[in-house]
Amino acid sequence: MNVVLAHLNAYVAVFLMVTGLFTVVNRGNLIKKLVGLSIFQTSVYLLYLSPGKIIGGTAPIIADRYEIYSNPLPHVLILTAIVVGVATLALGLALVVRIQEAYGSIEEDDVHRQSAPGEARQGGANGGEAP
Amino acid sequence: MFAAALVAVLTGFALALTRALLGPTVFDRALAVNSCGTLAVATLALVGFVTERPDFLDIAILYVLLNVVGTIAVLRFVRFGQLGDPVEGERGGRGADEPG
Amino acid sequence: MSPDDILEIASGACLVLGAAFVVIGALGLLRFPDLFARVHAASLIDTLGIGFLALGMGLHAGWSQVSLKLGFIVALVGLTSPVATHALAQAALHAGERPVLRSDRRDEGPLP
Amino acid sequence: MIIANLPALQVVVPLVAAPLCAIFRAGHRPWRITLAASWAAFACAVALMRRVLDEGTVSYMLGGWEAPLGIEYRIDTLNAFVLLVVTGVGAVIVPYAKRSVESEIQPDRRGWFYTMFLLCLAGLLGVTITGDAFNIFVFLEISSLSSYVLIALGRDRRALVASYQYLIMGTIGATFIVIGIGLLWTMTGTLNLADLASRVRTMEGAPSVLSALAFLTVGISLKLALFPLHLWLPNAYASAPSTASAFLAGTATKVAIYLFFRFFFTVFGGENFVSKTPIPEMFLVLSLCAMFVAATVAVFQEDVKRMLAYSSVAQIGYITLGISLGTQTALAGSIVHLLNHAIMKAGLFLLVGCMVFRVRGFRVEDLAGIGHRMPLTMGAFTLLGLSMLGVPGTVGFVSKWYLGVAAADLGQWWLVGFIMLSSLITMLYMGRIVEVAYFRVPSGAAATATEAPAGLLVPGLVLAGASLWFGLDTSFSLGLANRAAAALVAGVF
Amino acid sequence: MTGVTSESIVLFVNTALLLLMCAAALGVVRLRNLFAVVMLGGVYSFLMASLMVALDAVDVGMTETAVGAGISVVLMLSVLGLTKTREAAPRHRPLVALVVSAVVAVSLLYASGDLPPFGDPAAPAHQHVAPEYLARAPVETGAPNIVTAVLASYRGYDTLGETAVILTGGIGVLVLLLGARRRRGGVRQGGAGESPEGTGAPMLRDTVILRVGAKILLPFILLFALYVQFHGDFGPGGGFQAGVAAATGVVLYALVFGVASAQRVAPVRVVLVMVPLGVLIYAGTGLAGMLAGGNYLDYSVLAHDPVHGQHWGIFAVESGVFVTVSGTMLAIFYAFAGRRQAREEEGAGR
Repeated sequence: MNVVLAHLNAYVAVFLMVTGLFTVVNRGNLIKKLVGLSIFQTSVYLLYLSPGKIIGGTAPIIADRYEIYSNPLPHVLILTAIVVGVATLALGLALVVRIQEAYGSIEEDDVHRQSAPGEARQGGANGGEAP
Repeated sequence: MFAAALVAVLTGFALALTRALLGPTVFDRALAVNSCGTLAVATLALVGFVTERPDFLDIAILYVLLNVVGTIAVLRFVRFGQLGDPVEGERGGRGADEPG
Repeated sequence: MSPDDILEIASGACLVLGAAFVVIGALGLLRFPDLFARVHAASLIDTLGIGFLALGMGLHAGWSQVSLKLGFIVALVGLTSPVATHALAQAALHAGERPVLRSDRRDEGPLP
Repeated sequence: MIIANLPALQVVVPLVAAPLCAIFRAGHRPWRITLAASWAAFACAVALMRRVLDEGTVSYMLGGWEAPLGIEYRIDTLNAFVLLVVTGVGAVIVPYAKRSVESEIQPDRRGWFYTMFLLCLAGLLGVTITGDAFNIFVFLEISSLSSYVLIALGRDRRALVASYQYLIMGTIGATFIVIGIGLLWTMTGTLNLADLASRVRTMEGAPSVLSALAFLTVGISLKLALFPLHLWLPNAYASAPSTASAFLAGTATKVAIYLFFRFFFTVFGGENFVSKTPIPEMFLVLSLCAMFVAATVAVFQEDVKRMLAYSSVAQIGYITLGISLGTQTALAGSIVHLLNHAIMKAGLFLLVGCMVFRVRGFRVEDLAGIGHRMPLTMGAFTLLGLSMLGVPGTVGFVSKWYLGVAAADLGQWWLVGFIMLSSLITMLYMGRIVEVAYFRVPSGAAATATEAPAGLLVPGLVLAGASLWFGLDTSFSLGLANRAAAALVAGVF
Repeated sequence: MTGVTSESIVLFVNTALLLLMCAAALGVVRLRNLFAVVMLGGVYSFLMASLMVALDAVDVGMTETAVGAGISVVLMLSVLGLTKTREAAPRHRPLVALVVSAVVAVSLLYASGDLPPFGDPAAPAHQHVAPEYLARAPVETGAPNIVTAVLASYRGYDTLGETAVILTGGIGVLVLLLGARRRRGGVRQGGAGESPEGTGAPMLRDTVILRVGAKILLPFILLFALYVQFHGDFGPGGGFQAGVAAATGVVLYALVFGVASAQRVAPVRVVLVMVPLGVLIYAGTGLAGMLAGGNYLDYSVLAHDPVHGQHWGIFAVESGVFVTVSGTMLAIFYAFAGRRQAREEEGAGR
């Protein structure tokens, strides 16, 4: 097995991670940011699961016919990570819906433009939220 | 043979994915994605056979069952632009709503 | 040749056939000129492709829970995919997509 | 039975109370459940601390499975101290929450608000008490997700944006932490912190371990709002409901700092880490930046809560400064400052909440003359401000003194100068509020304001009193901090 | 099929799926039609699921399937229905993003040279802890599926935390989307957005095939969810996957017959109780172990025979997970799908 193939999973995980992170930082659309965040999170699944695989092994469900099993621990961890990812995504989407309702846009620039004036002088004389 | 079939299915997957990426219309993408779904089922099943643990077909079945819901959601979205109950047509639609 | 061997050969043949349909369908999906032609190609995958593949796997597995599950999968895919693609084509037509006809092609030809 | 299972109860009590709040959502029941749970958690923390002082490190196997297989709770002095701080702040804030939540949160959301509060508490406690690396991540996410919600319930629509920003930054941070933990697991096969510590130390200098350290550092820094990664914090704390601001400001970043202590010193081994990576130097620079830049930004804030939030970033700089110095004295200073900052920031946010309750404005000008109308509130505020400055007699003095002594021990006298200089900036922004409150003529709502109801006022007074108490009687704060710091430097867990 | 070819096939599948995933991810990032992004995200997700199965992580594959095929698509589309489907052209200069990404990539690539090669049985991660699970779990818990045993028993506390995370996310969504009815009419103004074509159009229920299909399919999905739940000790599956599947079944009903009809089948009030109830079941099982004289979440003391106790404990906590997960997924769907109506009512109230 050559070097690239031996570490291909790690390289792809890095690629996905970078793709996701780039999207989160660079894109202005709030939904797109969440999508990027999801990709970023899924890349971690690869990072955990790939080292758990043993060539010639099989899924860690014990049966008489098999002797070598892949590592079950990362499976357990990633199950948890997936759940966390779903919860985060759902919460993020709910926030996006509320932001759309409050600002009429889900583009970061629009939202910040509306927030910027009167940022520091909220409440008091200016009388609360008044765009 | 399973290996050959797997290679073919993955090739098909690559082709369908290309169509999904190229578009051009959203319908082309939806169609290609639907095919990708079918091919994913085939992949899941064949991987089970190749690794000699075909009892993992459960995953493929779950996939098929849930993919239906995803597909219907996509259809609904294409037709109505949202997934909730229609709001404006509420009163008009109510009558037809009741018998179920 | 024992019955087992025959089953194996039949299974292999079905798999190859299914694989062929899948590739052909996917090629069509990629190469055909418009959505409505592509729908045809896609349906090849959903019906014949997956059908023969499942048949091949089922013949290999023999009568067991596995083949039952395979049958279930084929039935579901066979039921839902046509509905989905049909609705999709309808929606596309509704949205103003039109099939590319040969006459269109001729008109289109000289254009850059 | 209760004594034996104390470590589990510490987290399980709020964790069970949270869904109960969600089921019994009507009326005052959620608040009562929350009050009971938070006080029970505080009692657990006190009892645990006594056990730790008596027996040394307490280990508890969840599910009865021995350590590397199962998840272990492992409590030493440092843990127990942080648990005490977190539950203490929680216990003080819940009585305050009743009136505050009634005035800020819609009735049909209140039950859920308390659910989120309890989950946040449980998450923070779970992170602090656990001896398992992945368990840290799980409970960190509980606390993070719930704090996103708590913040989003804030006063206006900007709370939503702040919460979204925090969600993005927080998730990136948490994912970095997971990556770090994953790399460590790949190289060692274990997730238990004590087990990890013994294995990681044999492989110093391995690229994967260094990379894991880097990811953990960045991830935790995002969570604790270390200087250049602090952008989410001011918006979040400024727009959250008063109760949430006070609780998060008092606890959330402290727990992240605890993670620094745990990973840097216990897992990677202090000496190893201090001598062989550029992290201490980096931390030194970033801490100084935080102390000066964030404090200077705070001076120019109009919004009182934003000012306090920037001040948080600056104060965190002191704590990380101690980490970067890495000696026992410096760490003890850091740990005391952790206590100091928890008390005073929670207290300041609570007291600002009291003023806002009456004045209905968040700007510094809105507080004009309030010192005469709400003397107790403003008096406590001033006291806490003095503690932040580090005036002798307050707990802030103890921590700054120790940090200064540590710097002097290392021969870095210029650092002592910097610490004193940054206190001057603190004086600028705290002084501005105090000046406005006492020496301006009351106007608008402030002219007719009276002291806030006792339920709101007393918790703030208690915290102000605590800062005085711990400043005068240093046996608790310093004694424990020294013990914890000694264990950290020795790398014992 | 001999071992050697099987190995090379696994390698091939692994490589192919990885490359396809890269392509899908690039597509997801590049496309600006968010509807297309959601669909491609689906492709990405089932590539990931297939890859997980190829990496022997069948339980994880099943979870990714359950999440990616049904619920994520539904959630994303609900949100698109409430916002808009077109992403504005990026106006930022990518410098910051590039620097951040580059730093992360370099530090991970630096580490990757050190990592054990793919599939190496001698890797350190396979020497410690994991072999003990494989050897002891079937004996001590009686569950052949090691992942279930570790998930529900050895690391059961993580799973309690995971259930609490779901609770947090679910209630967070509810707080944000359900509770706002009688408040802040002011926020609505600019938020109405584009009205989707044909909100008054007939529902999907008018499509006969779909209606019949949904009616046939729903019991199958629920039945299969139960199978996944109870078969979790022996095959891939468990409370989470089953919970998501069951919730998706009800979502199917809602999509075809309307959310209002679905809420007659699974009333909101019941769903709202299910969300916290599951966590209580889970945590209560732990307390039961404590009352029986063991440590928290120790199931061995729940029955005379430790293996029996483990069996009961795993069963109880998996049911807790099922209750919370199915409740939460449904609650989240209701919250998103009912949002438009909630706002409409809010508007009518003023």
